[in-house]
Amino acid sequence: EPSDGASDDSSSAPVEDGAYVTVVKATGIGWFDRMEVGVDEWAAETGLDARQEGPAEATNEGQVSIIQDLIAQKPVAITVVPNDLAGLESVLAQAREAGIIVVSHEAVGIENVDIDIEAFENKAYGAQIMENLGECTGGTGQYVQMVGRLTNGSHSEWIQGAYDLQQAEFPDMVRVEDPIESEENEEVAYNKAKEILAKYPDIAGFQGSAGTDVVGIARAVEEAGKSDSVCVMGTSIPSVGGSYLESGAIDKIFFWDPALAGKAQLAIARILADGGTIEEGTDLGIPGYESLVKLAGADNAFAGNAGVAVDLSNVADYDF
Amino acid sequence: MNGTRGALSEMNGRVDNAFSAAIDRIHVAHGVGRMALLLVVTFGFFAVLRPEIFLNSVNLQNIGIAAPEIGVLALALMLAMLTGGIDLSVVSIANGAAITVSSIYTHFATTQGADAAASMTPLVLLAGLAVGALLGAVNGVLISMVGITPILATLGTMQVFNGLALVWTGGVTISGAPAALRSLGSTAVAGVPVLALVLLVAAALVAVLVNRTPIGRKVQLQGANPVASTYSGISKRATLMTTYVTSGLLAGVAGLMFLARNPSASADYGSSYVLLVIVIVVLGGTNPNGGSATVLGVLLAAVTLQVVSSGFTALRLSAYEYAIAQGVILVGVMVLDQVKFRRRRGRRAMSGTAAPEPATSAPTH
Amino acid sequence: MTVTATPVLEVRDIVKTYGGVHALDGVSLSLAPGEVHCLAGENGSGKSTLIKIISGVERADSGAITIDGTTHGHLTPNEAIRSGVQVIYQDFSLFPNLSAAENIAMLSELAERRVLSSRSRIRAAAQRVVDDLGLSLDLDAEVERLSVADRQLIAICRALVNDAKVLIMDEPTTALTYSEVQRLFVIVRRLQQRGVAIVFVSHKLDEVLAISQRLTVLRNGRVVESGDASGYTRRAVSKAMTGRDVSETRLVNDVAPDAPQLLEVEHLSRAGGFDDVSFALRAGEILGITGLLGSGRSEIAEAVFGINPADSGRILVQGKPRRIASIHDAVDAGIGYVPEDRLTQGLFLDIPIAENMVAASLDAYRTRFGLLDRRRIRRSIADLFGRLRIQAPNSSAVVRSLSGGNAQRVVLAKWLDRKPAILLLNGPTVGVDVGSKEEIVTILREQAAAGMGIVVISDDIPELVSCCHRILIIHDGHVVAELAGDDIDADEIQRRMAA
Amino acid sequence: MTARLARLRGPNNEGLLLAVIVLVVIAMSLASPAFFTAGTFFALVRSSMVPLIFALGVLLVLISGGVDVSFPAIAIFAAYTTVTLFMDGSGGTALVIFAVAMLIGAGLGMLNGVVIARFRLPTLIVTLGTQGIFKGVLIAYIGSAYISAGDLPSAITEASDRHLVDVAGGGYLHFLIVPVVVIVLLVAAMLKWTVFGRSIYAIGGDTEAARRVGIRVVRTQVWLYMLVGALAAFGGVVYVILGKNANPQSLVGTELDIIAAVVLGGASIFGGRGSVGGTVLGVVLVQLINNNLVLVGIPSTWQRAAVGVLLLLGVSIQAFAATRGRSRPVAVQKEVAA
Ligand SMILES: Nc1ncnc2c1ncn2[C@@H]1O[C@H](COP(=O)(O)OP(=O)(O)OP(=O)(O)O)[C@@H](O)[C@H]1O
Ligand SMILES: Nc1ncnc2c1ncn2[C@@H]1O[C@H](COP(=O)(O)OP(=O)(O)OP(=O)(O)O)[C@@H](O)[C@H]1O
Ligand SMILES: [Mg+2]
Ligand SMILES: [Mg+2]
Repeated sequence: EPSDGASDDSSSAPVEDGAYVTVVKATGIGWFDRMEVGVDEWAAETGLDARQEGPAEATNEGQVSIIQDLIAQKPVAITVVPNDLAGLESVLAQAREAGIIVVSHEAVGIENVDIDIEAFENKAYGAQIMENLGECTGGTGQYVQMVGRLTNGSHSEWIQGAYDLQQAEFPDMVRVEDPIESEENEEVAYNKAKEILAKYPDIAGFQGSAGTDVVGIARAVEEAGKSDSVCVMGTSIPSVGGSYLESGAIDKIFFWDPALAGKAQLAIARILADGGTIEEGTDLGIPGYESLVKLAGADNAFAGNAGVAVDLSNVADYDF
Repeated sequence: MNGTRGALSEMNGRVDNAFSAAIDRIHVAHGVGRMALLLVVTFGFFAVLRPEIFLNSVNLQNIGIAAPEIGVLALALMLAMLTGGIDLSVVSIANGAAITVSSIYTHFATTQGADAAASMTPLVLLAGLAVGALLGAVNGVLISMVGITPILATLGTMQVFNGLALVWTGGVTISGAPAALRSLGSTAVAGVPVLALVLLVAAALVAVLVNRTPIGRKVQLQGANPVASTYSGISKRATLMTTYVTSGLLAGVAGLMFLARNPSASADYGSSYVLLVIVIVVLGGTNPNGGSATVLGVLLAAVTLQVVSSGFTALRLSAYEYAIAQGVILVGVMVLDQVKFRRRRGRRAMSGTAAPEPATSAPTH
Repeated sequence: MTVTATPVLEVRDIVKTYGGVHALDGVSLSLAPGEVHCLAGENGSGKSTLIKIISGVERADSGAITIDGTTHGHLTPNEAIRSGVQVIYQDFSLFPNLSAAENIAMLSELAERRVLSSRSRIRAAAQRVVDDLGLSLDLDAEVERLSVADRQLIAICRALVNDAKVLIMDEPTTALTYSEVQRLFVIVRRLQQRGVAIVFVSHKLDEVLAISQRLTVLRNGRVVESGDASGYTRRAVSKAMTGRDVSETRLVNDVAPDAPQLLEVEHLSRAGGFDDVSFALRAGEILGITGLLGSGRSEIAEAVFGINPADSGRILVQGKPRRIASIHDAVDAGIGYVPEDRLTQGLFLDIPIAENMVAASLDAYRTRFGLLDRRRIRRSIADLFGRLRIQAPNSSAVVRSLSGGNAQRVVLAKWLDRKPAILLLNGPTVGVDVGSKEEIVTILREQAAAGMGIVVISDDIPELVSCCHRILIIHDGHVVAELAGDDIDADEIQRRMAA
Repeated sequence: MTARLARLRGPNNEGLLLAVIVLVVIAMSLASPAFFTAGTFFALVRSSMVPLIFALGVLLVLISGGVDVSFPAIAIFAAYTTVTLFMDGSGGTALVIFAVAMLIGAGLGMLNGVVIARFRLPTLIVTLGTQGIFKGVLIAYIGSAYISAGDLPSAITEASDRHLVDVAGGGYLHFLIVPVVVIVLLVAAMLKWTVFGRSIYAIGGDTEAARRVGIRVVRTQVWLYMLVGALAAFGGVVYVILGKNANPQSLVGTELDIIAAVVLGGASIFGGRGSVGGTVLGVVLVQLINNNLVLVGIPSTWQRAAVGVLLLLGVSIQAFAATRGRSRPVAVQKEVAA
């Protein structure tokens, strides 16, 4: 590796200002607003300077430039939820060279981080969704999977996990289309769901990945008067999918609390900052992250058990 | 009321004298002066507020690393705007080039091994640039031969190129780039990042092309008044093709810069650059109706926005506050500028009725 | 006419500066009802500027305008129109994207402060004026698709659509030929009877003297003379305008008998344009082509220059048959063309004079390294700038700020710098003042003497007479006569054209 | 003969566009039996409603000689702000909500208009700036929370479920189609039969000439942009009603597609030309393409490319026709120098 201009004169870098910064995919989105709640709580609890930042649109270049700027501020740690794993490697490497601790989330397989923390193992999570979807459809019928973006890593892992499970346990179910892209846009999800309903009148199930997918799908299903015959499940949060759980158009939503995930990242960063280490079984003292499991394949990835499944019965317990 | 208007117009008259005189002396588009000023002001502003962060060499270098790719894209768009057109596909083309290089390289690396691949580096990079030029040529054909309005043609190709990239990569971000390229992204000569030097070289070449070569001048004339340039024997086809191929080539260079900064390529990188680059080019003093543009102005604009962006992070302001600032700067600069040149403008508004768009009087878009 | 009657329009001490230029420098003028008042002056003397100030389009730096007793420091276009001022602008100021009818009637619709606009009403209003003028115009055609002449007629119609107290005509006849002008004059006289005061600007001095009662001459933004028109002759007016004697006498230096054929046009035809046109042009020769509006004279030039290639026939340049399918081909073949529509087709208005001058010859300045040889460019610009006596602060001023005559010289310069073997000029002195006209004609003579072949398409007969070796007369698409030597005579041409 | 063809093609190639649409429909019907159904038709109508309203705004600006990219920002700003105002169940009938939103929209539009007209700035640039400002202010200072069906003002959720026609199998015609159609007709009428409408064409044709015939350019433009702002806001509320949610992140980013649809509809980005009829067709074509790719079985990875290709095809046909029609410069030159 040729000498990095940045590190040459890191001597002139400012004394660290003790900050912990969480860089999210994008600001102004319900999901990450919730994560910010966690970040702020954590700051309050620990009395440390923690804050959240993110680009206006969920783009790789946006995150790169923020992290690049942060390096100059030399915070203690940067925790990041990448839009594009590979796309962040270089800048994260620079951050670590500059002596900044880097923790990531939703980024299994990313290299230049100290620790990657997952709410759960992605494939298992996808499988869990398919378990429920299979039950709901009675293990038979056509179904379709939707992703926010075809370029979204975790989304593809979820649907892959789900698909594998379906192949293994619900041989009578058929995925009638390749995963469909909703462009993270509810209106698009709605229109594509409508097309599916027209093309496959006796479709039995939908799996959504982006938080708004299931909502768009649910609207289409509801309008088609098929709320009962079609099972709609996938990732979303109560504040977004709730009303359709009540109407019955959505059967079950799956998620993990972004606030807790935010806290978990920071907690790990702090442990590392204090010279500690993360191993199998580490307890972060955060619900769902009491006993971390090391993920196979990657040497820096750990998962909690923070996945939640919510249906009509328990939707009331969540206020986000 | 008439009185006030009279007085006002008199004052305006005097202001006008001063200005038009100045303008006649340096008829360089006024993008340069105002941008230089704005750059100094913003820089000073942040330097005073958060010196320890902002003036920190790391931060300054970051600006020098982040600005170039945007700068080169801006140059690409500037050329299109110079002809009175626009090129919305620059980012897609850049990604196309990046993906080409990355895939070819990784292919060799896996088949012939890393060393063989490394030795192929020059060819691989050329392939990337070639793809850039080729995609640019597609725009050129659609615009100059099929006769589609640039905004539509490039909006379409933007989607097509992006879509094809998606098909090619299957949506996953592909990793891997020639080591030589990667090292470029992280080396600095005398504290100046190599990428910044690349931008400067590209800018210089574009400046020469536009101002010092016959075809460059023709491109300008084409933008200033298409009818008159046809009547002067200037071939519309030649100028437009040159413009969009060059623009594609520059986009290709930007694509290589993407890779240099980070050895991975995806169909979706830089989607937020499309509008940003338009803002930069116009701030840089390019006339959206074509006919005039200054490379230096565009460079300054690119750097200025980068300064503001990292300044805002230094001040811990949000991305949306930056978006607001960007809008305010754009509108503010245009308005100030217009207040100064108002009277001249008013006058300029006497021209041939039949004049085609770029030549018509008061520009309203 | 009663000059003593209370003036309907009075302007006092109008000053207007553009940048350094004093466009108007304390101009005063008064206009009595029912008089035709002619504004004369060289290009750039300030006529149009004065008019724009009266019509509220531009603001005077100082001075006052009194219309019907009410004095305004500054008018908006609205106020001017409402107080009865109607203008035919030199640049027409029409809407290229609207129908002729709407262009004509829009003004009255606005003046009547209407909310709804009715096609039929507009059509009717427009038709009325057109019939009044005895014109045949396609009222539904988009103006963009009409000829310059038609546009000028529409501009005239628009000014007549709602009855004005003051009618200002800024070079209303530049694109018109004899017959249309005569018809316009009939209208003008009729309006005069109705007591409308008329300001008439034209560089065609015969017209000026024929129609006006009073005459005011501007020079460099100042009134140099004002008086009863009957007291003036062509000579006197041009002298007043230019401050010198302007000769319009026929002067042609004879062509060497062995001069090579530069251009041979054989049996050229284009459907709807012209039919079986043949002529030849020798080095050093100036060939005039004239004819009535729509006779097809411009179309012939356009075919030769590749704008609208001919359907059949041959074009030989310097003896070699050339396929001219586009302007590019024509220019390559060594043909230059000074178009009729200067502003749109000839000039890059917002670009410096210097860059306009080399626009057609950039490739000639390529150095070994493919770059432009800027020293050589600067030299040729300086040379042309001087040779064509272009009046402008310097060669980096934008063309838009030039007056008609000087703008036309820039177009000429553009082609002279390219040094084509053949130069076609379509209405080269349209809207150009007598002084400049003489100088431009002189330049053409010089070029011819230097061996260039020149074709002048024009309906300014005195001009043709003064410089052409031969004159072709076109009548609906055919060459009906070719005059040469002593047969060339204004009245003769007049007669043949009408025939 | 050619004259008749020209008439068929329409002043802005509307006829041609119609032909293209018919072709696409035929192609899609062949590709998928499920395509040619009432359901698809109603879905098309529904998905065209919001883009159509936006397109009208874009059309007006294009005709006046500008290019507006701020309308989605205005739309979501106005709609979202209004929703938050009426969220706490504090009354607010659908009418009131529309009115308030359109007032806000007009306000933002006025901002655009004043800057553009008084200072004579290029619309594209000004709106590029204001767009960032509007969206920034909305999310930084007004709210970024996703408001789901449950929390929307009751007036809106009720409106969401009001259909004119319901067909078995899920097709339906939303009642908002009525006001949408009315607005389309009103705008068409305004452009054709009001002096204001004609003034917009005039300004787009030649601004200076417009001043000279006494059009109050500044005033007209300010009114125009207020109108466009109000239209955008209306579209925003319709979007919220149809989508049954208010998401400040939505809409922004769709501007280029809408502009493309309008230009496809024959409007000239150089100003002075464009028709409501063409715009409707343009929007329909784009929606037709966007919303039936899955149905006709285009693999999802290919869909982005497909949209682009079809757009280019549509425009190419337009361009070819145009080269034989008016917009061909040489043709113009010929006339000019006749
Ligand atoms: N040629 C010009 N030069 C400089 N400024 C001009 C010119 N024309 C118009 N303006 C400015 O733009 C404003 C708009 O003029 P215009 O008459 O076109 O619109 P308007 O609505 O009639 O204006 P108002 O409402 O003040 O009468 C004018 O008031 C003036 O301030
Ligand atoms: N928009 C402008 N900017 C700068 N200077 C101008 C402008 N318009 C006119 N001028 C200058 O004002 C002077 C008067 O111009 P004007 O058009 O009134 O002359 P004119 O008498 O109408 O000439 P012509 O007979 O060619 O029409 C000229 O010197 C011209 O260069
Ligand atoms: Mg004049
Ligand atoms: Mg006014």
